[in-house]
Amino acid sequence: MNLKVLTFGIAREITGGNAVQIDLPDGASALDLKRFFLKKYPAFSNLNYLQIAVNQEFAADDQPILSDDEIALIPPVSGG
Amino acid sequence: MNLKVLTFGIAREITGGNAVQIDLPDGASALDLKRFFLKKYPAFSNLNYLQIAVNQEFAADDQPILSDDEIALIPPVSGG
Amino acid sequence: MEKNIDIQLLETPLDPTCCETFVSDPEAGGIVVFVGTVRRKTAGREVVRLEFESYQPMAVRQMQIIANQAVEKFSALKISMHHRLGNLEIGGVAVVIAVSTPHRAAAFDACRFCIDELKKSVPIWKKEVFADGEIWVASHP
Amino acid sequence: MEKNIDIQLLETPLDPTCCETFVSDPEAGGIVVFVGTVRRKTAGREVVRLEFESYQPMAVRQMQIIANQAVEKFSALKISMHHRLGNLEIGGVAVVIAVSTPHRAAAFDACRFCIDELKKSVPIWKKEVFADGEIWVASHP
Repeated sequence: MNLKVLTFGIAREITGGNAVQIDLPDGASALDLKRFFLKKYPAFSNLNYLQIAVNQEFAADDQPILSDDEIALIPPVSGG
Repeated sequence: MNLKVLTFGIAREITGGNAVQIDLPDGASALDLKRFFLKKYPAFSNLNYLQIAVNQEFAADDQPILSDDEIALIPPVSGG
Repeated sequence: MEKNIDIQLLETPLDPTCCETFVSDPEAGGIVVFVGTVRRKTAGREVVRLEFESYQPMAVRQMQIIANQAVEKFSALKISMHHRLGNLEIGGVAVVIAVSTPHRAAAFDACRFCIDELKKSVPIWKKEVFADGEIWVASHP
Repeated sequence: MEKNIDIQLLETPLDPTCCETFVSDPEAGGIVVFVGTVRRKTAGREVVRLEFESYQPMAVRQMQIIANQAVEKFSALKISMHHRLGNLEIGGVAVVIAVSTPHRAAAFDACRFCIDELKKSVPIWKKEVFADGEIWVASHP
């Protein structure tokens, strides 16, 4: 399935845009998505963490990704 | 010695004025002063506490009172 | 009074913004402000108004001592403590305490220390007036 | 959004008074306000400015979740959380959190809970810009 993944902060700078189009096998999980990014952009491995948000909520590793989900990469947050 | 004792809050209401003139033996302590008021105005015994301030500071029981000190009765405080 | 400490007893309405502005500082990472307001009810009784009085020079001295302790204990940068005197209606502001510190945790601790100590040792007295009576708060067991 | 909760992400300067006014309540005995400001230095380096960005709809949702938890855990009456976005100079206000509760201890606890949780789980990112470089705060070990 083809997915649009929103990126913010340092994740935006690492991927070079506000969003990335990627291809993942159907039935992929949040962890699969994270691994895809860690492999494609090794700079992500240097971060304190990388989380996946699905439909504006933090996703557990085993959460399945559906093609019409709103997906975002959440690098370490630093509000306040 | 003759002393003017400032009173506030419920102490003012118990003594019936912003200040009371009293006579204490020379060499009296803060505790003597407190005992004088507890005896003269039994209503003070019902309070949570009664403290004596000498020259705008809380006085220990054994602090001697001098005739030109600024003396005040401090009933339980309740600011804030 | 130290330049980084602002203590006031006021007969007029308190303005939290004054306290916040006083404690602003380029080294501050956090400001915590406590605003004490007059609640409609205490122990189930409807409050009509509060009346505050103080032993003014001693109250200012005690507040100053507390602020100095907070600077010492919590490395506070600036502290502003304003307390209202006179009559206050429901919702009125009785006290404002603002503290700035380089890091936020200390600002919470210092502000809480100041209001807790103020309530323990500053010669200010509050009378609660109800429709059917009045009490000097905290005076009796 | 619940009537007693006010969450805003703003591109314009924050006004702590707005948050205080929102949380005022006749049942409130205490209001605690946290104001997070931009410090001149972090780890000894001079900050030129901060740049904030967020994943807005999720940030609002997360702030809402935190506020709901604070209402639940600390019986908070009203909560207002405003976070700034865009560029901020030294002394600028990055975040304001105001909480009202019937008694003061809970207001301190609830306000501290909100800012601590905001820093942990709200998708907002801060870049510190120095004269000689920039970093995304907290991104790397």
